[in-house]
Parts: sequence; structure tokens; C-alpha cells
Amino acid sequence: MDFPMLSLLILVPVIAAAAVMLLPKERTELHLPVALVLSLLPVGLGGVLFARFESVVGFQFVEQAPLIERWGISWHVGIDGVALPLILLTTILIPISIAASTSIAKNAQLFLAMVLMLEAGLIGVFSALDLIVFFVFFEAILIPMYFIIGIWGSENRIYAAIKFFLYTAFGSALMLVGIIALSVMQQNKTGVSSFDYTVLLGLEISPAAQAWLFAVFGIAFAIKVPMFPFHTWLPDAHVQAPTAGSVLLAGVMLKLGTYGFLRFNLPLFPDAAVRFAPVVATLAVIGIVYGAAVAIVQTDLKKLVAYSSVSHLGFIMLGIVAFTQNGLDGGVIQMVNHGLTTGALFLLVGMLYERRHTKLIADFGGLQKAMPIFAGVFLFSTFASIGLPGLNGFVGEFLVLIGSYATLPGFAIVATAGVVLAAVYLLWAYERVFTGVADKPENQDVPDLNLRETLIFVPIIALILLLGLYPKVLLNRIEPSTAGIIDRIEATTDYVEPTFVIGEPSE
Amino acid sequence: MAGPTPYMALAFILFVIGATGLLTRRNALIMFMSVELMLNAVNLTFVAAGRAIGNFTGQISVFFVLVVAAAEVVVGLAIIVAVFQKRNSASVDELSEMKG
Amino acid sequence: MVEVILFAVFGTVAIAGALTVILARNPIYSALGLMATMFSLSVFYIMHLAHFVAAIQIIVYTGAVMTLFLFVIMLIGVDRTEDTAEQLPNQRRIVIGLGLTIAITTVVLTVGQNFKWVTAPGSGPVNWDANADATNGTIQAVGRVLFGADTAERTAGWALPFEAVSLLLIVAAVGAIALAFFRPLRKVGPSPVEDE
Amino acid sequence: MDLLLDNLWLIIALPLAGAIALHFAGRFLPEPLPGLAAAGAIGLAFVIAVIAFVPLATGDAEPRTLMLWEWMPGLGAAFEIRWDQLSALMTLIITGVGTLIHIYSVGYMHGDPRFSRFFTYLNLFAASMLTLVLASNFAMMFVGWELVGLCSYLLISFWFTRPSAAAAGKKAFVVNRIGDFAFIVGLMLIFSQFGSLSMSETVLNHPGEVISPSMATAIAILFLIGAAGKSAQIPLYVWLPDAMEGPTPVSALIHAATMVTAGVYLIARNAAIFELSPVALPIVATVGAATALVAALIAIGQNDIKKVLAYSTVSQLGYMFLAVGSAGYVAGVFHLMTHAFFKALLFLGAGSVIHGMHEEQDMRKMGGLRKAMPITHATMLVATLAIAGIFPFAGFFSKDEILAAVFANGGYYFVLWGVGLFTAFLTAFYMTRQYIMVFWGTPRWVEGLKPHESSLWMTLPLMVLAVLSAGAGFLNAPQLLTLEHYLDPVFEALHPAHLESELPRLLGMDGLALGLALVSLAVALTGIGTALYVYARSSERFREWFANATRRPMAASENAFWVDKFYGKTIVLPGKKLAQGMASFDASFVDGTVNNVAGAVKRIGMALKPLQTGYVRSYGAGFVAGVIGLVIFFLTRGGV
Repeated sequence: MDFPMLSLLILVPVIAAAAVMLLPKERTELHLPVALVLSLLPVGLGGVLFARFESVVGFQFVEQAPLIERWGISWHVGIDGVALPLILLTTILIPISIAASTSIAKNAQLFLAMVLMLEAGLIGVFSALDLIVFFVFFEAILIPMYFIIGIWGSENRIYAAIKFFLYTAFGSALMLVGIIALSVMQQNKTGVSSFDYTVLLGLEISPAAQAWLFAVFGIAFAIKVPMFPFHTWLPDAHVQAPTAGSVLLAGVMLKLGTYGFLRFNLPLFPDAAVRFAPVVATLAVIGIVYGAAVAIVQTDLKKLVAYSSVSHLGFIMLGIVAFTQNGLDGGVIQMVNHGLTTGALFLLVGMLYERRHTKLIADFGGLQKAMPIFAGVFLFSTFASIGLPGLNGFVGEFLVLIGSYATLPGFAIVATAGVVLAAVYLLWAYERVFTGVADKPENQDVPDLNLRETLIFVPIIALILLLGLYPKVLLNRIEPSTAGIIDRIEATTDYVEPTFVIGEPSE
Repeated sequence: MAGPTPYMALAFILFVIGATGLLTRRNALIMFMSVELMLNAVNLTFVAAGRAIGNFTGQISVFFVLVVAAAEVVVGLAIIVAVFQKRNSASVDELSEMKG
Repeated sequence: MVEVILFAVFGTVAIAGALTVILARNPIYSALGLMATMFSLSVFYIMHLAHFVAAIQIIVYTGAVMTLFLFVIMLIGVDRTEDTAEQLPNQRRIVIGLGLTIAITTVVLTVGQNFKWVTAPGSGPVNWDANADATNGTIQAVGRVLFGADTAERTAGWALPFEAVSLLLIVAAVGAIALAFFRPLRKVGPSPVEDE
Repeated sequence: MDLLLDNLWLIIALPLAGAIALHFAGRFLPEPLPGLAAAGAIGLAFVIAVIAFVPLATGDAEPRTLMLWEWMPGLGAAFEIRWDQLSALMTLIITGVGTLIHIYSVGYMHGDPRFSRFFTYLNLFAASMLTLVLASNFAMMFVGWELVGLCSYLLISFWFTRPSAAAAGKKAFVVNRIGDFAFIVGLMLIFSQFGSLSMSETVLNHPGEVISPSMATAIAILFLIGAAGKSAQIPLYVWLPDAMEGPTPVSALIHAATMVTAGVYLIARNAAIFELSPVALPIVATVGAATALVAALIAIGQNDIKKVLAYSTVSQLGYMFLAVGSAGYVAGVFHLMTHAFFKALLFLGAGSVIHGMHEEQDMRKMGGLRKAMPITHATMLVATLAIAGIFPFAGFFSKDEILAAVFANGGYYFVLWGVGLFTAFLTAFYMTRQYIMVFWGTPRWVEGLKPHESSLWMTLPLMVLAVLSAGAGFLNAPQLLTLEHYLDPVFEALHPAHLESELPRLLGMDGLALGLALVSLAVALTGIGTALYVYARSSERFREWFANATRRPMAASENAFWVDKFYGKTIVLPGKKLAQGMASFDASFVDGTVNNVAGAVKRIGMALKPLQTGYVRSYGAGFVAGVIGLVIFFLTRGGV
């Protein structure tokens, strides 16, 4: 590529962050608008990326520059159909979360810089094709998020921030072991150690080694997803994080885990992936049902949405380990959908918190009377999150469910129960918060959404409808890459993707 | 008297005495002297070993050990005096604020 | 023959001095004991023809260092007798335990095996006496070796460590002065002794 | 004409556009305008439907599928419309009855603050129902299927300030969702067998070659559960009576005429799969018959005018399932149509009664409304006779045809025929009971309440529906069988061998058919007679005797056999407990382990702390020990 698109896309937010920091400290009214405008630049770049992205297998916009030759570490960035949607999601969510954090009073300048740095880290991690660069960005994004939660969070934010940081850092430490092991294997085989993803793809690893490497990478990503046993940091982190923090954490950072599985675990260790698929599927399905069930009884609205994320990401993981074309496509597009719907829900809960300074469902009741537009948007996001057909949640879930039936029939059927539970917990929450008579006086005259807040939701609602009704716009770009991953698995293991010829019984 | 063994044995004994002194006595000065004693024992081994291998390295090492010991004494005693000024006792066990 | 006698005499003197160092009630006696040990060591050095080292031992060690010790003892108060009660719980037991281990291991390792002092490859049995003149430690000899006068490529021999050590001495001196001089400024809370 | 046939999507687009326009602009329009706009939108759709229906009816236009756009290529999911006899008929019913109900709502919702919002939802519902019916792709049908559930949620809890309405809305959506669970799993099976979700490639082109009978049974049962969720059959019917919390036009449109019939349509549309499986149809028939009977028994004890009609709907739906279950698809669809007319009429009539009685719904506080509300009384009389199955009215023909279809199957179906007959008796009984309690007898309403006839907005649709309820029967009168021939292309491939011989002959009005018709007529008349006797003619003493004799069964029937409480105890409560258990498990165990690990690290640290005694000499001992260790190490390993 003649024009270093991706490096620019990573650099722009960094420059923006620096620019925001350089603004005069006392001119607080300047900080947010400047940050917002600057954060629109990556959106433009993302648009160009999207336009010039051809739906073909393999990486595009690839750039390579040597960093440390001796160990084979190079600044190697490039994206394919799996990474593109996530980068676009990041570029879109950042301006939205900046626009939504007007209530950050304490030291907003630093906050905005942190958010922009987070954006740079996220884009970096999704486009990194060198394992060390990936690892550096994987760690780098922890720091801004740690500060966002730690400084601007609510009550016991320190506990949540530390727990979040240590939990993920523990995971990434494991991953580092795996990365180094890979480069050592590469050295033993070819005499030259290399961390380059495309080079390591060529390295054939013994099934035993694949097993523990899969486990090491898998645990690191499972913590990030979060999958069932490793999910307890998520509710704490979300409850304490400020609105922007939650939106970005749920919107994009959770996808790192699933992206990691798709980018590293499946292609690099196909044999182990096939062997461990039932285990991962079990955890995913437990996550779906367990997350939904626990969400039902939550008293804190934000925690409820957090547990719903655990459930939704269970779907994505099920889609990934189904190894079918539809399963993977559904998983990838559900990452974007979940980012939008849960992002919207967190924005709404945040705005509710700004108005009523409480997140407990019991404190609300009959809000629909005072804030009809807010209730309307909340209901819209709820139904998108439940997976109402015609909205984006459904597309992802439907693809995953139908796609995963072919290879994981039992799991798919149990996962479908998640669809019912989703309706239960979200609608019950909606009922307790919005319907009924506003008995508590403070619920009677809560101000409705102002123009700024409504404008924030316009792009999200538009995207939810677009992806809900015409997902082909993204699916076309995702499909070749996921097909590539499946072909690679089929090539290196004896797994064959079940296909059907219409009219010929497959049983 | 062929071989350095007797001298090594003597040095060993002196060293052990120094070590026990260091560990059992509570008075800073006595401990300090025990350290000096141990250093001297080491010097003896150096000289004997030098003679055994037949070159001057042994003696030169003694020279350096000696200088270091001297520097150590200077600073050590200054500390002991300073501590004494403050605590009015030279007992080492007084100074246990740095407890874990 | 003379050597054996000298060794016996001064060996006992050295050990006796060492014992007084650690057992004496009064610090003065331990200081004197230490002097005795140092003196007997210098005799041994002379027996090994290490004249320069013996001279330094006497001048620097016994002379300067011990006088400094005596001076400090005087400063701290000579008549202070220590109660030998041991505060630390099982300190004694640890020391005895360590003593035993080192004694047993040395005995086990040395007795019976043909314990060779010089294990460098190709070195034959120690020709103790023949080495005498080789290590005749006169000042000239030690000086030449110290500064690498007769080494083939005329490298500086031990010059570098020599300079490093001199630096160390300066630092020690400055340190001592600083400790003594600046002490009143660093007032850390009320201390009984502070008079000025 | 072709131009119209080529963009049939207008039928869906019109109400959808109406909904969107009203959503944004509705608030600014004065009172009746949004209603008229909405009625206009669906009315126009009705007109287009009629125009497009004519060539299909006359046979000179072939059924066509119209591809709109590809949705999820991987699944063969696309928005494609299928315009064949069955979907055309359903569209006519939906748009026709829908328009009438829209007009009725303009009167009924007069003065409601969220007037325009109501019509937004009503139009959105129409659009989603049409999407469901016109879909030629399972994915598109599922879109309609769920959106219909959404609209019923929105409309049931329309008066959201009433907590019971909100709860009813949620309950309806969740129970529907349970049905959708089975529907999705069914779709999974279909995709895994056929490799696509487009109906033309799956169910409509001889599925027999692709799927085995056992697989067909599995798909059929799953679709049955899905249909049961949507059409309120046992065991998923509990949400319909609660759905009466919504405004009455909603009950009429959604919970009587259109949405609840979606289940029947689903089975009719996938008849090919149901036929393939040996056991599916009898199960459907049994579920239908059981639901009809149970619901009819419950309806007898209800005192809320709308609850009676709700259980009556569940019962009539049971009839439709019974019909479809005995391969009488045409009979099922026919009853669906006639039911749409007279049940909508009954609900709208009830609505105008409630409106007239100023929101009073308890029949025990009504009575003698004959003179006060003449038009409502006349139209509701027609509807009551129709549903009871009295000769000239629509109910007689459609119900009779169902019973005939069931009877024709013979064997096990005789039992179901008996149940059907008894339910017909019960239907006639409770409908007459309702009619008498509302319109005849001494007025029992509260003083100072002057019931008045509703405005023309409301009575006009009543009259139109009354005409339809009366005349619709002749659409498929035994000799003419117009509907039969009209729907032939859809179901002719499915005429199972054993029905081949009897059905035409039976319906050709020879001895047996005539006999059956007379039997069902007689049963209906006895039903009406007993109800009349019990509630109107009998003496005071008889009424006391009747009251305490039937006190316990009546109480049971009134509380719907306490099914709701039973579900509450066996599913909702344990479910909540389980969820709470999981939540506490999550907080204590999973979170606990994480914190314990952190705690353990802290404890190890504390344990090591005493090693730092602070005494120089103990450190000294450490040094010496280290030195000795090294010495020993080197000596043993090294020089010796």
C-alpha cells in the first residue's frame, strides 16, 4: 500500500490526545469539543478503509518495518475481514463516548486524552500482525482503561480498577509465555526466531504443544471475553466505570478476547482448536444461560447490562467454535452488534445515573411518563439487545444459532434458551424502571433527553437498523476471511465443515 | 613445613572465631572487631595461597583487602559514634525499627 | 625447624587474641587481643617473605585502625561493661548449629581425600620451598607487579583497581566527615543525647 | 395489473410507512387525523390486496414469489414475498378486518393522550402481520413472527401506567418467546436438512425427498410448540386472558382476528412437513381438541366480558388446530376466516358495551342493555348466533365442516369429534350466557350510570362485521365449495390418500354429511336452550339450586383451574430462586475464588514478615549461613 493507512489510523488518536493535553488547562469548555472534533478524524479514515477494503481472503493495507531484527520483531500491521469491523466499531464508539462524557468534571482534559490513547491502543491491537506488537498493544490498552475506571469511577472504583487490571494482566502474562514459546519453536525449526504472525502460520506445531499453547492463549482471551469462570471482574468494572468507560469496555475491549480466539487460537493451533471445541462450547453455553439467569435477579441496572454482555459474548464464542461459515460470520458480526446495542444501553444507564445518581432498579419506577423519548430509545435498544428480528442483535444470534447447529447441535439448542432468558431479564427491568405509576416524587419530573443526548443515539439507531435489515454490507467483507480460517482448519486437521447440497439429505 | 595447610587451618579457626563473635556479641564495636578478625584470617589465606601458586597475586589481594577494610572501619566507626550520640548505647539490638 | 616453632608460638598467640576479642567484657581488652592477633599474622607474612604486606599490616592495620578503635572506645566510655544476656531468641543455638556444620563438613571433606590446594590444570604438587624466592615480596617486587612493569604487553596490571580503591578511600573519608559534621542538621525528633 | 403484482411489497410498505410517519409526526396532528391516516394506510393496502386477489381467484394469475433483497446469504435468508391463494386470503382477512378495527379505534380511543402513538403501533402491527403472512422465507416469517409479538407487547401495555398492563405485556412477550424458542430450533433443523431457509426450496418443493419421517416429526412438533405459543394453545395459552389488559380494539385485532391465527397459518403453510410425519397431525388435533374443551369450560365461569371472549378465542383456536390436525386444512382456514369476523365483532361489541358503561367490564353489573344500545345488541346477537353455529350464520358452516373433516378421519378421531361436539355445546352455552347477562334480565348497573350507544365510528364497523358474520358461511357452502376449489392449488398436493375418497363426497351433502350437519345444529340449539333456561326463564329457586350445585365447578372455572398459580409455583418461582441461587453462587464462589487467591497472596506475605526481625545480628546469621552453604556447595562439587 503506498499510503501507511493503518499506522496513520493508530497515530492520529495519539496526536489528538497530545493536542487535547496541550490545550490551556483553565479553558475547560474547550476540552471536550476539541477532543470530539479530533476523534472524528479516525472515523473519516475508517470510512476510507471500509470503502477501499476488497472482500477477499488475506490481509490488506499491510505495512511492515523492522523493529528488532535479531529477534524477528517488526512493526507489521494489516487487517482482514475479521479486524475491519472491530476497527470501524472502535472509531465510531470513541466520538460517541466522548460526546456522552460531558458530566466528567474532575480533570476532563486527562480523561479525554486517556480515551483517545485507548482508541490508538485498540486500533493497534486489532491491526497488529506481529505477536509482540499485539502483546504491547494488548497491555497498553489496560493502562488508560485502568485510569478511566480508577480515577473517574464511582464509589469503590479502586477495587474494581485493580481487579480488572490484575485479572487481565495475569492473562496476558500467560499469553506472553505462549508468544515466546512460539518464537523459540520458530528458531529451533528455522534457526531464525520470528514473531511475525504470517511466518508463524507456516510453523507446524506438534499436537501436544498445540494443546498447551491453545490453553495458554485461550485462558488469556477467555479472561478478556469474559467466559464463564473468569467473568467476575466484568460486573465490578462496569458498575464502577464512568459511562464512557463502560461503553468502550463493553463495546470494544471485550471483543479482544473473541478476536484473539479468531486470529490466534484457531489458525495457529487448529488441531487443539478442534479438540478443545466442545470444552469452549460448554463454557460458552454456560456463559449464555448463566449470564442471563444471573442478570434476571440483579438489582443494579448496570450490573444487569454487564451480565447481559457475558451472555451475548457466550453467543459469539459459540459461533466461533462451531467452525461453520455461518457460525463464524455470526460471531464476527455479533461482535459489532453487541458493541452497538450494549453501548447504547450503557449510555442510557449512564444518562439515568447523571440524572438520578443511582443505578438501583428499585429506586426507579414510572419513568416513561416523565421521559417518553428516553423510554423509547431504551426500549429500542432493549429489543435490539434481545435480538428482535429486523434489528441487529437478531442477525448475529440467528447466524450463530443456525450456524452452530450443524456441528454443535446440543449446544445450539441450549443456547437458544438464552434468547428466552434475554427477553425475561431485560423486559422485567424495563417494566420495573419505566412502566407503572411514578410513585417516588423524584421520578416524576426527571428531565428527558436533551438535543445533545438524542444526537448521540441517532448514529447508533441508524446502524442498528442498517445492520439489522441489510447486514450484507458487512457480511460480504467478513465472509472471505472467516472462510479462510475454516479452510485453514480443514487443511491442517481432519475436520470437514458439514455442507449441504439442496435436495440431498445430509443425514 | 611443605604446603600451606597449617596456615589455612589457622586462618579457618580465626575466621570461625570472628564469625561467632559477630553473631553473639551485641556491642557494635566488638562486632566490628570480629569483622576485622575475619578479614585478617582471609588475608592470611591469601598470602599462603599466593605462596602455594608461586606468584604475587596473593599479596596484592591482601593489599586491596586491607584498603577496603580500612575504608570500612572509617565509615563504620563514624556510624557507630553517630548512633551512640543518639541512642546513648552501642548495643545493636536497640536499632530494630526496620522490623518487617 | 625455626618455622615450626615460630608457627606454633604465634599461632597460639593469634588464637588467644581472637578469643579475647569475642569474649572480653571490656572492649579495651578485645582491642588489645585483636592487636596481638594482627601482630602474629604479620610474623607469618614475614615467614612467607611477604615483607611489604607484613609492613602494611603493622602500619595500617595494627597502627592506624586499632588506634582508631581505641579512640572510639574511649569516646563511647571505656568502663561500660556489657551484660552478656542474650536477647535474640535462638541466636546462640543458630551460631552453634552453624559452627558444627562448618566443622563437620571441613573435617569430612579434607581428612582422607588427597586435598589439593592448587587445582588449576597442569599444576603439580606444591613445591613450597622452591616458591620462596619466587614470591619474595619486597616492595620493589610487589610494586613492579602492581603496576605491570614487566608484563609483556606492558598493560597496567593492577593500576585500575588501585585507582578504584583510592576513590573508595576518598568516598569513605567524605562519608565519615559528613556523618560527623551534618549530624545536628538532620534533627529527627527529640533525642535524649542532643545537647547543642 | 402486472405492475401491481410486481410490487406487492406495497401491501407491507403502506402500513409500515404509516407507522413511521405517525411515530414522528403523529404528535402534531389533531385528534382524529392520525387515526384516519392509519386507517387510510391499511385501507389502501386492502384495496391493493383485493385488486391483486382477483386474478388469483379467477385463476388467470399464477402464484408468484417476489424477491425483495438478500438478508443473510449464508443462511439462504432473504426478504421474499409469496403471493399464492393462502397468503392472499390471509392478507384479505388481515387488511379487511384491520381496516374496520382501525376505524372503530378512532371512536374508541377518543380523548386518549397517546392517541397517535396507538395508531403507530396498530399500523406497525398490521405491517408485521402482513410480513409474516406474505413471507416466502422462514427468516422473513420469523421477522413478522417476532414483530407481531413486539406489537402485542406494546399494545397490551399501552396504558403503561397500569402495572397489571405492563406485567401482562411482559408475560405475553415472554410466553411468545418460549414458543419462538421452539420455532428457532425448528428452523435449525430445517436449515441443517435443506441448507436454506427459503420456503420455495424447502417446504414447498416436495420435502419428502429430503427429510426422513422422523426428522419431519421433529420439525412438526417444534413448529407446533411455536404455533401453540403464538396461538395460545395448551400449555402456552396463559398469556391471552391477561392480554385483555390492552384496549379492546387491540384484543379484537390481535388477540382474536389476526395474530393468534398465525399459528394455524404456520401449520397450514408447512402442511407438507406435517403430512410427512405419521404422528404429527394426530398430536396437533389432540392439542386442539384439548384446548378447545378446557378453554370452553373456563369460559363458562368468567364474569369479565372480555375474559369470556378471550377464553372463547382460545377455544375456537383449538377448533382450528383440530381441523388442521385432521388434515382439513381448508376447513381450518375457513373457520379462521369466519372466526375473524364474528370474534372481532364480539370484541368490538364488548368494547362498545364497556365504552357505553363507562369502563365497566363486569357482566354482573350489566343487564338489560337491549334498549340502551340497540345496534350493539343486534350485531352482537348475530355474532353470538354465528359462533354458536346456528344455521344461516357463518359459524355453522365452518364449525360443521371441521367436525365433518374430523369425523371423516375415523378411528381415534371419533373421540376428538365427540370432544368437538361437546365443546360446541359449551360454546353455545357460554355465549348465550354472556348475551343474556349483558342484554337481557334486570339492569344491575350502578345508579346514575346512563349507558349510551356508541358513536357511528364504532357502530359502522359493527354492522359491516355483522353482515360478514352472517354471509361468510356461504363462501364455502357444501355444494358450492368455492373456498375449497380456490385453495386447491395450495393443498391439492397434500390430499392424503385416506382422505381422497370421503371428503368431497361427504361435503357433497349426501346422507352422512346432512346427518352430521343436523347433529351439530341440534347440539348448538340445546346449548342455547339450556343457557336460556338457566339464565333467563328459570325460577328463583332453580337459580339458587343451580348456583350452589355448580358453586365449586364454577369457582374452578372462574379461576381458570388455577393454571396461572400453578405455573407461578412450578416455573416462575423456582426459576427466580434458581437465578438468585446462581447470582449468590456467582458472587460468593466464582468471585470468592478470585478474592481468595488475592487473599492467599496477602497471607503468604504476612507469613514471611517475621523473617525480618530488625536485628542486625540475625541478618548476620543469615549471611554466615549463606557463606557456609556456598562453601560446602563449591567444595563438594568443585575442587575435590
